[in-house]
Amino acid sequence: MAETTAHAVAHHAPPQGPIRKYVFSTDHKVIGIQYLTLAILSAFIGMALSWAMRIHLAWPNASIPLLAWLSPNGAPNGVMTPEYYLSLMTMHGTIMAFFVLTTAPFAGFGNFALPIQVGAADMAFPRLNMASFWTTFLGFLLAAATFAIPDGPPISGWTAYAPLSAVGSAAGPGQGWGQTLWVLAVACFCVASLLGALNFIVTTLDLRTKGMTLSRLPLSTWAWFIDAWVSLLAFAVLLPCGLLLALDRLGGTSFFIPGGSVFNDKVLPHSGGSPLLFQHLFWFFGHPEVYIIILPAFGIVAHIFPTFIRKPLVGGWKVITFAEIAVGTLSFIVWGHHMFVSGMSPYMAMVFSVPTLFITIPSVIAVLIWVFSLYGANIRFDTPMLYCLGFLSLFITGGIGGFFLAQPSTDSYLHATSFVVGHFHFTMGLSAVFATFAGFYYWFPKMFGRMMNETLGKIHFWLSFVGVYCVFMTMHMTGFAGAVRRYSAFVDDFMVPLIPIQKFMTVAAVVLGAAQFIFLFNAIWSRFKGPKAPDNPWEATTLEWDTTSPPPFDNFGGRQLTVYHGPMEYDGDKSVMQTSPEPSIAGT
Amino acid sequence: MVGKVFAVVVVLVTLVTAYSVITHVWWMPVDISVHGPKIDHQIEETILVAGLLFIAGQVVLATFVFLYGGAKNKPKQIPGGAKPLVLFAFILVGTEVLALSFIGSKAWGAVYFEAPDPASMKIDVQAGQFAYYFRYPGPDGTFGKLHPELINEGNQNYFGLDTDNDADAKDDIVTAELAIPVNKPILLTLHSKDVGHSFYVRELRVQQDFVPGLNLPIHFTATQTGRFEIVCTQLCGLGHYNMKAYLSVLSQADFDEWLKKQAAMQ
Amino acid sequence: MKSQHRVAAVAVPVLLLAVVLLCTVPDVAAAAGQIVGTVKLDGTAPHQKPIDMSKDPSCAQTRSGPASMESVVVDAKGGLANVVVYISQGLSGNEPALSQQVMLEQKGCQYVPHVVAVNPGQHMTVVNDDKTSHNIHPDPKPGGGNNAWNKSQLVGGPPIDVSWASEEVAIPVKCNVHPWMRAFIVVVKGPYGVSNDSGSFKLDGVPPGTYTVTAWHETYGTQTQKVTVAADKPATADFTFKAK
Amino acid sequence: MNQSELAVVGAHGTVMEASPFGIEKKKLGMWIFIISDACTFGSFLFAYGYMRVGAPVWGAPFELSSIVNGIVMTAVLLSSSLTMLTAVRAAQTGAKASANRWLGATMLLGAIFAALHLREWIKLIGEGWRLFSNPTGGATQFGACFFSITGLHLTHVVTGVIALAFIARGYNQGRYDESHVETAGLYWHFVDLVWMFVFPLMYLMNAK
Repeated sequence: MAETTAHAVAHHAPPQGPIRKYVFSTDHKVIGIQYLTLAILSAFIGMALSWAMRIHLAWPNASIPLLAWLSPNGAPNGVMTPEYYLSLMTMHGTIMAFFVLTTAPFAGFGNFALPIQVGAADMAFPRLNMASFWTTFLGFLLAAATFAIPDGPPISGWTAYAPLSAVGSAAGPGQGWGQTLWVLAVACFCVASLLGALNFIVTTLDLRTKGMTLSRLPLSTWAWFIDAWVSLLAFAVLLPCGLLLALDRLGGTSFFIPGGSVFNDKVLPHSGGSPLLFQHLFWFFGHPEVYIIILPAFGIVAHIFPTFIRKPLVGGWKVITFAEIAVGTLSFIVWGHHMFVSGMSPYMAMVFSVPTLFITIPSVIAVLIWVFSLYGANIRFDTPMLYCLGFLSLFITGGIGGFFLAQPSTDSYLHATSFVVGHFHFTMGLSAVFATFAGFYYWFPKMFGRMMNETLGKIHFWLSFVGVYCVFMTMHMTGFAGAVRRYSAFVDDFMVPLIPIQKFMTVAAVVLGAAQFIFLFNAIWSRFKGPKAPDNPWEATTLEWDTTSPPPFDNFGGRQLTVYHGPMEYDGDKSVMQTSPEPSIAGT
Repeated sequence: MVGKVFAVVVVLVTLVTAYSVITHVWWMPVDISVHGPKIDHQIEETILVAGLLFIAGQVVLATFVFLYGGAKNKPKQIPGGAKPLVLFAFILVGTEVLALSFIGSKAWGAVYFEAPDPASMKIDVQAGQFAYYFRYPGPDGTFGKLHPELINEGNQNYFGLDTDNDADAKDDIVTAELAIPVNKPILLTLHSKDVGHSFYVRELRVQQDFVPGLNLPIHFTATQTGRFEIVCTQLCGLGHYNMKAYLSVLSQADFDEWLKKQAAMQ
Repeated sequence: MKSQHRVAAVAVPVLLLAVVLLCTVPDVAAAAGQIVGTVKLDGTAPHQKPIDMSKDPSCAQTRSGPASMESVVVDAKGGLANVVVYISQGLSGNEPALSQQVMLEQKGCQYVPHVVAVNPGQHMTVVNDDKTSHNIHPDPKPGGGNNAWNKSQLVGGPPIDVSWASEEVAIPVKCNVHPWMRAFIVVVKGPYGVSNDSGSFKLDGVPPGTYTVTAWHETYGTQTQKVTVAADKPATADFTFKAK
Repeated sequence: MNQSELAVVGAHGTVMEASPFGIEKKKLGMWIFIISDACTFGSFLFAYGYMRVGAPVWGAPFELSSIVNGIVMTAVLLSSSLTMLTAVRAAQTGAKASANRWLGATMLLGAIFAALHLREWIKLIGEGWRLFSNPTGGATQFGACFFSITGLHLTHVVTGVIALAFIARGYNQGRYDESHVETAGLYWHFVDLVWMFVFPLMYLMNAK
């Protein structure tokens, strides 16, 4: 055993040289920041794509200059063709769902904060950790590469329903090499997520410092821990789903392609496959995926809340955590609500509808905990807290839409309308993004040792908050009018009258997007010019605030840490560090 | 200060939203099917239930932020702690949810659990990139067999009918527009020749996917004459946005007239 | 000053060369003969079903009168249109590709013309005159040297310029947005002609000699005959297809 | 040194909170991997079941000889689990030499299993089975399911053999200790367990 410890210490010695320090680093803090950088890059790419799409929807003949350069084939003179619209839509979904929403709040902040919060020097398997980031990055490159090939990215949406995604270029441009690259990209992302989840679970269970019992874990750590389990099981199903799709595309198998499929008057040499099998496999991952995205958001908000309301959450760590566990568990038995109108047995629809409705109960509990924790609080409105409050409002709104889509009868009218688009942008999209912003403003001082600018932060918040409602609440409304999603132009008689409101959405979306550049500027400027940050700027109590900003390579400079309290020792302006032996003031 | 602004903004947003939903600024088109009112009623029901939660949630959030923003007094917890909140969630939301699923299942059952009227008129619908085609069985009342290898759209053989050798297929009437007699139960069989598509008619409150390899039945009865749009709601490729057909609900007489004309054009 | 000399030194021979080339081209044309003829259909053409375009109302805006299938188009006197006549044997094989642009229009949700002939490497332009967007989807035989492609053309979108690498009779073209749309692209070497509505066609610039001439029709297949072309007067080659 | 001690001494020699299951991190990591890998195999088998139930005619390929071959493979893999077990025991009692011998035996059996399996593959391919075709005229999915699922399992076996080779080498040179051997054993037993599902589902259920 002696030699293993020695060995472990040896490969934990601070690395030398910029490459080992900042590029191929095994330091969880660096890896976390790498993940966040990738997520921000992806977010701006995805945002640019959404701008292009929105402009095209409102002004179909508008020429978008950069587009002509990006793809002279897909957008002659900068006016995008229908297939290129779908390509952009597919990549918007893929990049946002995988490389932003799954990456930032979980892999990004999780990597940076989880080991410090449990008092560990690093993740359980640092080299595995590095591998998972670079596998994610490889996936990102593969996805980005689809823009470079002549046919452009796939046009089958981020859900890549078979057989559209399975039969190759017969189904349309982008379905050849584009779709193949896409499948490989997703496969890489699966592997990376599995390795990451494994690392998170082991770290949380085995690397907690003395006194950091499970009941004293910070709530963010709890959420990441639960989330790791969900992604461990979900991505382990997306991977085979992708492999089978790849086999259908490259190996000539017929898992998802039925017999007698006719493209261009030619019958394909396939038989016996089932498109529904694909949908089942995909949504078995796909629905937990939205909780993989939102659970870390829960955790970040639950973690930041007590610091800025200066009191523990109602019900302590237990209620909120058990709510998260319930959400995570239920998320595995509700996937069928994506398939109400897809030819699944109507009785199954009822079976899936009930748990879907019941999953609102733990969600409502979480929301009630946050809202009623505000009662009798001393709320401090620093930017992180503003974003938490924004998250609450968005999440409540988004959750409400769920009631309509969870019932087959109402879903049969609203399914595939812009109501759905509005709904998921509120619940998993922007709720998670707001939580990510909260986390970013909150941990930035710890990451870079400098404070971000409060004024810019607040301007960024107000524009984003109002912008989100203008864009996505309006989508709920057009959804009631039956506006169909994933249309690259509105040619149907009943859609044409909706074009003015589409124009409003587009303008709002452009403003919303522009506001994000304030954030970008704030982040970059503060990184180098911001005022020096103290070790504990928010007067928080968890371990990451119990070390220097930024923390040393081994997080605590070799200090022996012992934890005496839970994470929510707040009482007004007083607060007690988890590591301080003083008596508890909030009884956690 | 910030807290008060936040509270005001949240309340404003809530009011605007509530207003536009209640006054139906953008709303569902008139309902022309027999089962439709059940679905509409369910949507109204849900708006009531969910709407109350929405307003309550946002307003309580706004109030607390308004009251306790920047307060300096010693923090206190809500009396009773978490128990009442959890109970509230379980009892109130639980009952709402149960109510919705039970009433909802009635509406759903009315569409999908009831067997189609045996007297209903059978029409075969085929979706393909990027158009719908409809097939009426013709005088003999039976559909001809489908031969995918015979599909030749340039020669107008969309279904792959073997009209030379198949007597049943000879009198099948293939149309690009779905015409149905009003107040007559209709039974559609949906099948796709290539990828997934969907059959969505807002006015009928009907949406059903086409799944390649499956023949999916959907039945309804239209109660008003008129011309409505059938649009595709399942992403099917570059022409998805342009994949549509017209549904014309005609009086029985007009329908017979129309069918005769179509038969002549075969 | 010096630089101008250099320019001149380059320009003069280039100009001379150009002049020489220009003179030689018409020579060839002058020496070349012609093949003319008509294509007839013996028997009654199959019923050409009318096309229901109600799917896309904007199709009607750019067309006059109803549309029908074009698999067999004959006039009152039995003249068969849309037949491609080309030289299948007897050419030197190194004729340069014709330079003029061939046009394929999308008009009233049908292709005009229904059958296009081009040389390998000859440029053809696809334009959209309709108030709706189309996708052009040529589907050549795999491995035949021509690549399949599939591209949308928006209302008022820029023309698409294409050329085909190797000979192929015939490449079917379709529009998936309007599935009834169908055209054929015939890629052949040397002179070619396409029969018009009265069934008559003309092959220009055929050097004197004896050739095997092939006529191809989408429904009735091919026919061939030997033709001897003299420089002075046009040779005739008539074809008659039997209706099935 | 035993598990609980392992658990409380972290990479830095700092005092740690005991792991709730007293499982040392490498081993816990392997357990987690096994859970997710089980889901992956599960989905493949689910797809196989879905395909098979949906197919009107299936067309089973295996004569007795193949079944016998399968049984032999099963026996080989099972006994390899046994040798692995002995290797771990030996390693835990510090009997390096015998641990190495048993590891060698395990690798050998793994290799034999792979060889037998490849023979089966070659036989099927010779009979005209492909990912996309079925010489008996039944559903084409048998080839697809058989080659993909057993292929996945075979990859696991081969990876396992290679991993064992590395572990054994490191163990010899003292870079690795008995805990590494034990973790590798965990993986090996899992691969064996998966075969216990694959064999009846892919072989026995497809006997003529």
